[in-house]
Amino acid sequence: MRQTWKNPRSLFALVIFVLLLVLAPRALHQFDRRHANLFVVLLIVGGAILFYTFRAQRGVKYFIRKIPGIAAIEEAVGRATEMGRPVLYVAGTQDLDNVQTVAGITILSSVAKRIADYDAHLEMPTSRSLVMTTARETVKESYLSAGRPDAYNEEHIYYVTDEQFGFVAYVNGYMVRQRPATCIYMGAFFAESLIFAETGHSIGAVQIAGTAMPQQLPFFVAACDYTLIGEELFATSAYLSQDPKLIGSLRGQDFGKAFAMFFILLGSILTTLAFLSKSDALAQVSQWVQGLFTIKSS
Amino acid sequence: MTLGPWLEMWVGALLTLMILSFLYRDNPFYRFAEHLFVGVSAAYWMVEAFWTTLIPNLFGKLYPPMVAFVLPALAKNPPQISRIIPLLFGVLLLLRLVPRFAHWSRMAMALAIGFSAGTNLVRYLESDFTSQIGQSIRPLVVTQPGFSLGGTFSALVVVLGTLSGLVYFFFSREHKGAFGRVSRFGIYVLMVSFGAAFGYTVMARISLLTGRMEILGRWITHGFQFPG
Amino acid sequence: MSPAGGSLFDRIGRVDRRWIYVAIALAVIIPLMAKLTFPVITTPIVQNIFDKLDSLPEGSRVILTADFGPSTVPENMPMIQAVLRHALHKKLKVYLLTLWATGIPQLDLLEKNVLAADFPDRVAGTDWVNLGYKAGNQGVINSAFSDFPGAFPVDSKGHDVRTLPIMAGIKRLADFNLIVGIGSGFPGVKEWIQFGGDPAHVPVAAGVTAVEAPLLYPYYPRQLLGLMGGLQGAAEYEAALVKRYPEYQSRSEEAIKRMGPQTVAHLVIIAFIVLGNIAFFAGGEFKGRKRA
Amino acid sequence: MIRVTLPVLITSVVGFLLVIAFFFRGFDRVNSDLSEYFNIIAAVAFILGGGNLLRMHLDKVQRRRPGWPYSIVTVIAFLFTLIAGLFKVGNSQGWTGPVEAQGSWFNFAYDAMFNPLQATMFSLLAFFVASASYRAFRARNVEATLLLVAALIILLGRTFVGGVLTSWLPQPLQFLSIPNLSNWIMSTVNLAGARAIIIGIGLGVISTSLKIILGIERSYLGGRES
Repeated sequence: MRQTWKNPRSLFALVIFVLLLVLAPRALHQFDRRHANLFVVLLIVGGAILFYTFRAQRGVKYFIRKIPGIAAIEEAVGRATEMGRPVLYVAGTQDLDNVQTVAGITILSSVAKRIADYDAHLEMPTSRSLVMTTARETVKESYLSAGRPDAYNEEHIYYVTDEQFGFVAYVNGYMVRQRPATCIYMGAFFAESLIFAETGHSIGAVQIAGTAMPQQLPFFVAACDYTLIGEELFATSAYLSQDPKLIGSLRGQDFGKAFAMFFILLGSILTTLAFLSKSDALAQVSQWVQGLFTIKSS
Repeated sequence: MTLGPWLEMWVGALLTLMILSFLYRDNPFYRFAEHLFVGVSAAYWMVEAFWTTLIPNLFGKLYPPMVAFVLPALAKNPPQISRIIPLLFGVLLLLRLVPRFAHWSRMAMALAIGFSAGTNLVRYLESDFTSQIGQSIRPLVVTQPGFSLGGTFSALVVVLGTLSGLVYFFFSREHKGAFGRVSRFGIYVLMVSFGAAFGYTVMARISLLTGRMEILGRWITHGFQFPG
Repeated sequence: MSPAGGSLFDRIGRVDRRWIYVAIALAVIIPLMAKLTFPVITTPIVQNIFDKLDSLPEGSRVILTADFGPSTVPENMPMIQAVLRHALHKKLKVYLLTLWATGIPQLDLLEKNVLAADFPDRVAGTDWVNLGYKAGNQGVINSAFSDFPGAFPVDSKGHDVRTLPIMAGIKRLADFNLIVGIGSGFPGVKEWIQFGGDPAHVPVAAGVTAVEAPLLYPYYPRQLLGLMGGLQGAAEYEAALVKRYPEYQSRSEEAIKRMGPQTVAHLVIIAFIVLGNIAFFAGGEFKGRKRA
Repeated sequence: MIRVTLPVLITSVVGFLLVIAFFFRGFDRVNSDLSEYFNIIAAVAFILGGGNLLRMHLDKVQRRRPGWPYSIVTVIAFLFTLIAGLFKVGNSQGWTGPVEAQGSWFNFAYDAMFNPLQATMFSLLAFFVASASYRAFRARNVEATLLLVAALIILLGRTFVGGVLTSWLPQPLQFLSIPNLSNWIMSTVNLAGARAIIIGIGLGVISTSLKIILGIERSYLGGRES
């Protein structure tokens, strides 16, 4: 019966049940009507995300398109092996509480497997000590599953400093001295993105980057050979890890995007028609659709 | 100029030069300044959090007489016993520093994450999803007051650009055929917005350098007039 | 890697980066010393903020936030100074606060450089108040949303806010007429829209560093009534202010003055991009890459 | 129980209450109290950060790790600023004055050290952006070309020069002038791209938050899942 306790879903059901029991009677007539439209959107979009997540966890397989960057990573690792130079991996400069860092580590686990297969050399400085610990665990497991536990050396995964520019100075120095053949940046980056990308470019390394920090994407896109843009980072980590939780919710998010696209298109066409035809009925319908997505003031 | 500000100006200018020396190459002066920065900034955040949040919002509410020596204005307020809860969670968080009890800090983390998840869920739903859909619904034909070709074209670009950008972020379908072409257009739209972001970032960085150079200029013109 | 020597273009492509650093430093220093300035024209997205402040009736309540630290002072400070001058000129009630611990010294600078210097007749606690800093990022906005005096029990001088005349009648965020967020990242304008403006139905205007600006455009105009982006945005607001109220000309042209070096530096960067690409296409790098 | 179940329970209850507080009237108190708790935990987190930093650097000094003398600099700077701030050393108004009052030691630490150091760190980026522009931004393919052209138009359009360069355009073609083009890019193409990104990331946040509140996603607790 211990299992029941640990099962998040039954635990959650209990929480919801108790809360509803306490809150429902007084809450029903206190529902804030201004937020009724948001509530409906939440039910539809949130419901879809949960639906697909649960289905995936029960073993339903969902398709995820192959992201070109994945092939590029394999190629780049091969190139490093041929040249006999290291592969540099940076999982962003943020801590583990950032989902992008988690995605970076997830991607690392399959990259490390490839590196172990090819017998290439992996170098991974980190800017947070927790990221180092997790990365060591992850890479060790990858080497094990590739059948090369002997090749694993944890000293190549190490913590440098929390301070942004201190870390940048170290990584830059490493790149210029050791000239890695391949540089992979996956995670959350700030201003350092441009410094890494430029230094990597100047030493002629093949560079593959992925981040969901929109402000930093231009530097990666312009200076790297391949860049995973925004959500592609998470999709790649889902694709590579095949974790049903990630794949299911990605599918649910796609539903959300389809929902958004449908109503943007429908609403725009309706308002345009109403505008052109000057018909009152159409105008009312289009206003109603628009009203669904407008925040109502008191 | 009196001694205090004069000293501040000199220390500030020398530290500025130490950081700028990084442009030539990494060197001990830069590393000294960098490590100084790490120490000062960590303590700075800690001190300000203590005096501006913990004292008035935690202790000043939990038991006002306790903070009477710094905030006499609050001393007569009634104590709020419920503040014992955040105090408890705060102590739990600090247990992270004691390896044996480190896992207790998860309770405080859990509260913080629950707060972020609960508020983010509804705020992102409202501002970044629903409202964004609402703002995208616009007539595709623009008159001002006669038919405007430019306005219509812009309205089309916004709606089609947003839609194709969303198509690019679609993962559960192969990007082939018509779908693939739309997604191709989507990536072009994204590239132009990255170009805009790039231009703006360049602007921002230059502005910061200009500000710094002004300060150095003031040091060169005023710093050598010794206080007397 | 192309061999040493090579064509002229190869050599251009491999120039030591330190020469580039020198060029950019000179591009900023020389116009700064020459005090080069250019005229600034206010665009609608900035003019909207000016018009909104200008149209608010006397005594309206305006939250002005300094969510930035020393690193972005050159961009953010001129914005917040111009807005503060404008608000005080229009006799609006101004509530200064910050979600950044490094914003505290910026508020102190505002007290010194704008409030004490230009508006010595205005009374702290009646016409304006400095509510200082609170830790908690978006959590601060969220607690102010339903209990404003609870989130800010004392002002920066340690006065109980419930005794201040300026706080009379303020219970929640919705009691304000305008939020002007001046920020440079997280927490900042986006959080003021999400946690403040949208749920409380208070209009939000913003001034942000240029890095932040492009991503805030989707909130304009419904969720964000106007946006000052970077130094240029600040200069545009200053231009609008000086045009309507010429008495501030000598005090409020900080950003306009910095746009001189800014313009020259932009041209130098553009030249770099163009030159770099010429070297790329004409030199060996492009051909070398194609082979790979 | 303590390691997994209790934290997941706290997270779920807190998250759930805040969602309820948004959709139903009469939960203002819950909303503001929980926010206050969060703010206080955030403030304590700064103390935790300082503690971690001190421990790490002291450890580095003790074990004579490479670069340990610099760690001494960090420790001294940290302790100086901390003591100056917590005891309001040199504060002319005594305990009741603001900690950063003019003339206090803490104010010196900010004005002379923190302020110039942080500002200069960021101004370094101007140099890096210049060298990256020169050496890394190549029109390698259609995507990179679009990015570069948009960037060039914005860079020119946001200054006075852009207007001068295209002032020769006749009135009917003035919409092609560089400042107009740059404003147009910002408010149409950039808007569309940014909106697609915002909606996408928004959905990601919604889905992660939902999974956290429901206890499905627990990787924030660190380590492997049971």
